Amino acid sequence: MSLPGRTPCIRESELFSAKSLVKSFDAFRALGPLSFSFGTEHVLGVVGPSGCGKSTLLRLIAGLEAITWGTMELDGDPVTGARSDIAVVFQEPRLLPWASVRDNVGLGLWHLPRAQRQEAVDAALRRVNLFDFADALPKQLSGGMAQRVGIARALVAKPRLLLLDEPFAALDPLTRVKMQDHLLDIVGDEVPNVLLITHDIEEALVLSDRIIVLDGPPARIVRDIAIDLPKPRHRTGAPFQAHKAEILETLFGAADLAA
Amino acid sequence: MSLPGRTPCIRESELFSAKSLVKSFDAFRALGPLSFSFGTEHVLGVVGPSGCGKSTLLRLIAGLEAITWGTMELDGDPVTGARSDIAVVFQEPRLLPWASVRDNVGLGLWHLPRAQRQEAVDAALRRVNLFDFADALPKQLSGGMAQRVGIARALVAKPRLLLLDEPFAALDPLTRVKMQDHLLDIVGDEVPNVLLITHDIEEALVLSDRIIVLDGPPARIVRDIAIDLPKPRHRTGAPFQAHKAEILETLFGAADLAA
Amino acid sequence: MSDQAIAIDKRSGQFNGALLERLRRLGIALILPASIIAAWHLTAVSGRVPAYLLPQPLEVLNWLVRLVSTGELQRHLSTSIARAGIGFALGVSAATVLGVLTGYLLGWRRVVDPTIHALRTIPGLAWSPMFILWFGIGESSKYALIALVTFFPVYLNTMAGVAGVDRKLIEVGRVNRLSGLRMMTRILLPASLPSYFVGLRQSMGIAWIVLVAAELMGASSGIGFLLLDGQMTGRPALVMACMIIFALCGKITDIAISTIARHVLAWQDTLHTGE
Amino acid sequence: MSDQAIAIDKRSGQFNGALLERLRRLGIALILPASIIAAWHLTAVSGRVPAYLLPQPLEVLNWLVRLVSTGELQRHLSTSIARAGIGFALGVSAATVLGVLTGYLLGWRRVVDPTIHALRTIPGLAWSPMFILWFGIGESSKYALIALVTFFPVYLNTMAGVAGVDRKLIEVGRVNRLSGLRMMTRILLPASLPSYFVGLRQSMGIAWIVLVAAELMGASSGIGFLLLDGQMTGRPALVMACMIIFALCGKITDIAISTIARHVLAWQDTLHTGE
Amino acid sequence: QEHPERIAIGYGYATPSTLVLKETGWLEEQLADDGIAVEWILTRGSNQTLEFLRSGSIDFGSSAGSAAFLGHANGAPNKIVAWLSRGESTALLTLPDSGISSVEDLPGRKVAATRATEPYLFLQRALAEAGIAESEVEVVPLQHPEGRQALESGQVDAWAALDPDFSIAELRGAVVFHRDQNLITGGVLNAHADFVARYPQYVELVLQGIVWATEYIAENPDEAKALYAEAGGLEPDVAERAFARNILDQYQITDADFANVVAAGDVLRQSGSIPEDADLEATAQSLFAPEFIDAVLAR
Ligand SMILES: Nc1ncnc2c1ncn2[C@@H]1O[C@H](COP(=O)(O)OP(=O)(O)OP(=O)(O)O)[C@@H](O)[C@H]1O
Ligand SMILES: Nc1ncnc2c1ncn2[C@@H]1O[C@H](COP(=O)(O)OP(=O)(O)OP(=O)(O)O)[C@@H](O)[C@H]1O
Ligand SMILES: [Mg+2]
Ligand SMILES: [Mg+2]
Repeated sequence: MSLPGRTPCIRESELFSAKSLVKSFDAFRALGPLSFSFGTEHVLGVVGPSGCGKSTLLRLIAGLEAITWGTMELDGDPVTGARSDIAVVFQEPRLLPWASVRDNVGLGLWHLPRAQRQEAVDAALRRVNLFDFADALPKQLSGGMAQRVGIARALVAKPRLLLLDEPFAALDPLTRVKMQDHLLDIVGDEVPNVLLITHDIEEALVLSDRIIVLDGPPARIVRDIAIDLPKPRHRTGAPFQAHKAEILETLFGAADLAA
Repeated sequence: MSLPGRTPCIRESELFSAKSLVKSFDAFRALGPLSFSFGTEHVLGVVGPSGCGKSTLLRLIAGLEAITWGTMELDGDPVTGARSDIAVVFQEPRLLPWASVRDNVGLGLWHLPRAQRQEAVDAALRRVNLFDFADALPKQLSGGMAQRVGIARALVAKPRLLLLDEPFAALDPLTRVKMQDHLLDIVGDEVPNVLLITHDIEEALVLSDRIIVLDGPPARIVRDIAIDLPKPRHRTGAPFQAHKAEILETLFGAADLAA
Repeated sequence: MSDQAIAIDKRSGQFNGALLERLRRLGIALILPASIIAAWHLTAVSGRVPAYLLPQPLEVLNWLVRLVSTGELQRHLSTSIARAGIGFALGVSAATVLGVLTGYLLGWRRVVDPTIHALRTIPGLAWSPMFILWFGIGESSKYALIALVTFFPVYLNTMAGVAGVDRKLIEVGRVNRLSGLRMMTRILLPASLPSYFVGLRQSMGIAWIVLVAAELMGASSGIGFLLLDGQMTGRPALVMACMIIFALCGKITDIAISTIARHVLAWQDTLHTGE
Repeated sequence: MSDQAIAIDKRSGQFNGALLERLRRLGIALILPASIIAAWHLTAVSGRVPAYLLPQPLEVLNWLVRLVSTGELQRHLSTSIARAGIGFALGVSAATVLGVLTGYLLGWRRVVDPTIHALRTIPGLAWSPMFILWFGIGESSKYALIALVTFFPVYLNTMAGVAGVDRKLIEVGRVNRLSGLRMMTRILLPASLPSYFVGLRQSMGIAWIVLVAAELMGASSGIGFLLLDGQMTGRPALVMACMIIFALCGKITDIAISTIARHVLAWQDTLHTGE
Repeated sequence: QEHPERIAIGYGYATPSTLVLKETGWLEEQLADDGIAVEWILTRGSNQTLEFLRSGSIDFGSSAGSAAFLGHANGAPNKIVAWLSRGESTALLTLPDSGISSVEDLPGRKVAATRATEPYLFLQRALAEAGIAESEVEVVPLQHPEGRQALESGQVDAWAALDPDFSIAELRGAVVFHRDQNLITGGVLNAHADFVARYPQYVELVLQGIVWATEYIAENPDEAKALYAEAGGLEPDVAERAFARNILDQYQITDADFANVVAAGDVLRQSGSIPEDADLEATAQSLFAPEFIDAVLAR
């Protein structure tokens, strides 16, 4: 289904690969058919217009939605449900309203002994600058604080694959830059692979090794760009700005097409 | 309480004015004491770090929170509850899960006859590019689509004062620009006054006639800048960039102070 | 559905599929009752329990057939359905209004709610002399007793449902200048509907149950009367037949309410929404 | 609270304030019962209703005093409390486990749930011969009957609560690899707690109510027995005294459960959270 | 020699001899040597006695004679081993100014009665005797106290009464308009058929106890009356009246009883409370076990 010239591709021996992946909600097709793979690069950026199917893709990879058609493999195994080595930051904070910030962050660490869990949670809370709010309830948090709790909950699990759905959208510029820096620190090391959905093209360019541009619904890949710039990247550099222009053009063009 | 050099101010005969405004949640002071006013400018931008008290300020103005201390007047009357000439876009979409997109948008138009309401809702849905989803339920929407429904719901009310809490955070660049343009179109005309909380400094600079920079908690005004540039504004212009640099410095400096 | 539509569905296999699925679910639902009846039958015919203690299922079936064929069941049922229905309607209406009021308005709650919770635990049987006194031995005392006891589950669930509505949604109502009745119908009631339906299902069940107590008060027909008669005259098979009638009636009304609930609550985003 | 702390509170006026507020609320809560009793008294002394039909409040009070001073009430109450308590504990435990299972697992729901809803509408009174048969006329049949009827409200509320948990939160659990018991305790149960407590409050009320039916089965003490006794021997004042005892007992247990609920549910973000 | 571990006896407020037997502890004394415990279980009315008998929860229990027949015809394992009380504990009552003076006045009127009890049967038999079909009167099924209340508050015109509500109503001004001792079966002592078959000598012992208790009552009438009043929660004048109606010492099961019970059974069969094909005579035969009380009295 993918047109020549646009470059979605399937590379063998990657972490994730999908063939003819389709997701429909009743009669409404939200995604696909989509064939692509990723995993040799550390950070895969995903950008695209609102409602094009980005979150649906992420939810499929996380094993939270049933596939309507096609196949999807992680590490060679078909995806059938949530996996222990994947962590997700949802588009909304999704905190458990009855649990304190500390308990929300420690939710996935039930396999650790208490002391170790406590330590990991505290470290994560310090990271997102919410250590003072460890005992607060979700209803006492601001929007950005709640989102940071969600980020801490995912990071603390030290997953093999981290799925991020616009994780920094509700953060102020300074916090955002700090979180981006932190992500760069851990990626490839603590967290080997990241899939990052974002609306901020510059953010995608600063963090990603490869960016796919989606359009839809149904979601399809309209551009697939390798970003081979050294990190940390400077936003003012010419190659950076060239990539940015390319993506913006694709997005605005694609959107015009859809309108 | 405000330090000289920083320039929060109270101007008489404004739409809104607050004196020694304080808001505490139990023992935790989230805001104030704050004395300031606004209303002679059309768009007041509010920026500040995550958790500093921006949403709290907006909720106070909207009459959704009880004042702990001080006074607050809108049009010369003390604020005691929600008012008919104020509309709010919350930080989360807050759609009624049982109502269709159409009914969510038309929620505040119960005083209009059916035909007129239908017309206004349809127009608003076209505006946010969701006319095709008029009969969808909130659970069938993507994050950005839900946020756009929230925006449509506020705009359709044609309020005297529009309170926006990071309204465009979940939108892709193109949609975002379209929405900003739309806001510029109606402001001062259909909607005389807007208070806009945003994390995007450029967005604040493109839209606002005045920007206050908050820090906290408790929220206090650390900078109050009149933006006297002609609209539409060009992001590349020197005065624009100068303002941007000023705000970023304030923010980063203030944050460092707080850290 | 027009014939044409059915034909199309059939061709695509969807119609058959849905029907099969329904039958499959019915079959699954019948596993448990069927095993209970089988166990009962085996115990009864084994002779280890004397017949005067445990009548055979066939004997009970016999009673059912007799009741139906003589038209007695129809007579008793129609009386009881009218009583349960009217009492339920009265109780539920009052409970809905009061539940919303006390759930939303703190003032009302503080005045009315404590007393209601005290009255709630007074046994229905204790009221009956008073109800005979106040409403006579006619139908009204039966309606009143059924209304009284069906009031509480709906009241409690409505109140808790309304009191538990997310503040965020109420604020949406406020900001859109909804108040009074409009706030109720647009925000509070829809938001508490899941809880409300639980109350309805419980009250409906209780309406059937309390028929027995109601029909102790001067009734000479009704399935509660029939059950009491079976008990007074020592006919366990008749009592069991009545129990089965109660179970079936309850099940039918429960299916009705929960089918409505499933459609009305289709907006919910839960794991098995619509199941 | 230590003496010192009280002293400090007093100085700041907060202690007095909280106490006054409590008394004020108590006063408000008593308005309605007080007016009912006043109306009752006026009707009774007016002489328009003969005393053997409507006893005077003072006569009822007299009974209460007599029951307490002879120690009879204490004896009856302690028996009944044990029965209601044990039956309630049994019924609620079973209902909680089954409710969570059927709420979360579609397979369980399809097998078990339909039958439970059919059984739900069989009157408790109809069971009693069978319960006497199975459990004898000792305490066990009373526990069993109370357990049976307290089962249903908790079951229904738990099931509906669990089935109504937002899919978004269940997904959070899945993504964090919670399953089985952990999914229940961390996600399903907390999320359905508001509904669960409604079920508990109802079941507790019903545990009191059904004491009457339970103590029909060969009991010679208990407040249900006392009420029946008053009714059989034509002593309306004693019946009313028993009704008041039922109301008070119910009220006390209801306050206990709802106080626990208020603390456990403090995380809720509703209009009057904590009220 | 084989003996039961315990003997469970149902007692009621309305039967003075069982009450006295329970209070005095005579039976316990007799059985102490054999190591047999006695369990006393309160039964509320005939139908509960039969229910407890059927489930084997009690070995003995008192009920109305007609109720014993009704239960037996429907398969209960009971035997009548003695008559506990005879006397006019049932009659038809009305208020003085109701205009009802005999059964003939009843058509078109409301009459309260408790279904499947002695007073109800009495009403049915009285109507039949007067040649009135049951459908000509409006029978309102109410529990005994509520029937009395309905009569007193004028919601029904007549009431088939049973003591002690009978006496209460009389003292408050209600009047008897129809009485007929021949249409009353009286109170009997039931024993479980299995118990009768296995432990005949203990049936005799219990009957001996009843006889002893009756003699005790005759010797201590005031004490017995006080006990009767206290157990039933009755005012002294009510207790006096109801107590006086009992004839306690005609235990033996007579041919007249047989005829009476069969006649009652006929009415029960017509109203559908027992199977249409029931053999009344055979049922009564299997129900009656007169030999024990005869043996006891012969001693
Ligand atoms: N549960 C659902 N039922 C029906 N339609 C759905 C459902 N979830 C998503 N959709 C539809 O699928 C499409 C893609 O949604 P998705 O959430 O993947 O978008 P997105 O790319 O994440 O958008 P955004 O940037 O606004 O979050 C949308 O048109 C949406 O309406
Ligand atoms: N209901 C509440 N109870 C207790 N504390 C609260 C409550 N609401 C807000 N706060 C606190 O008040 C402070 C300000 O919150 P507010 O929501 O105004 O922040 P904000 O500036 O909007 O942040 P963000 O940009 O992250 O949305 C935060 O520290 C928060 O913890
Ligand atoms: Mg999305
Ligand atoms: Mg905010």
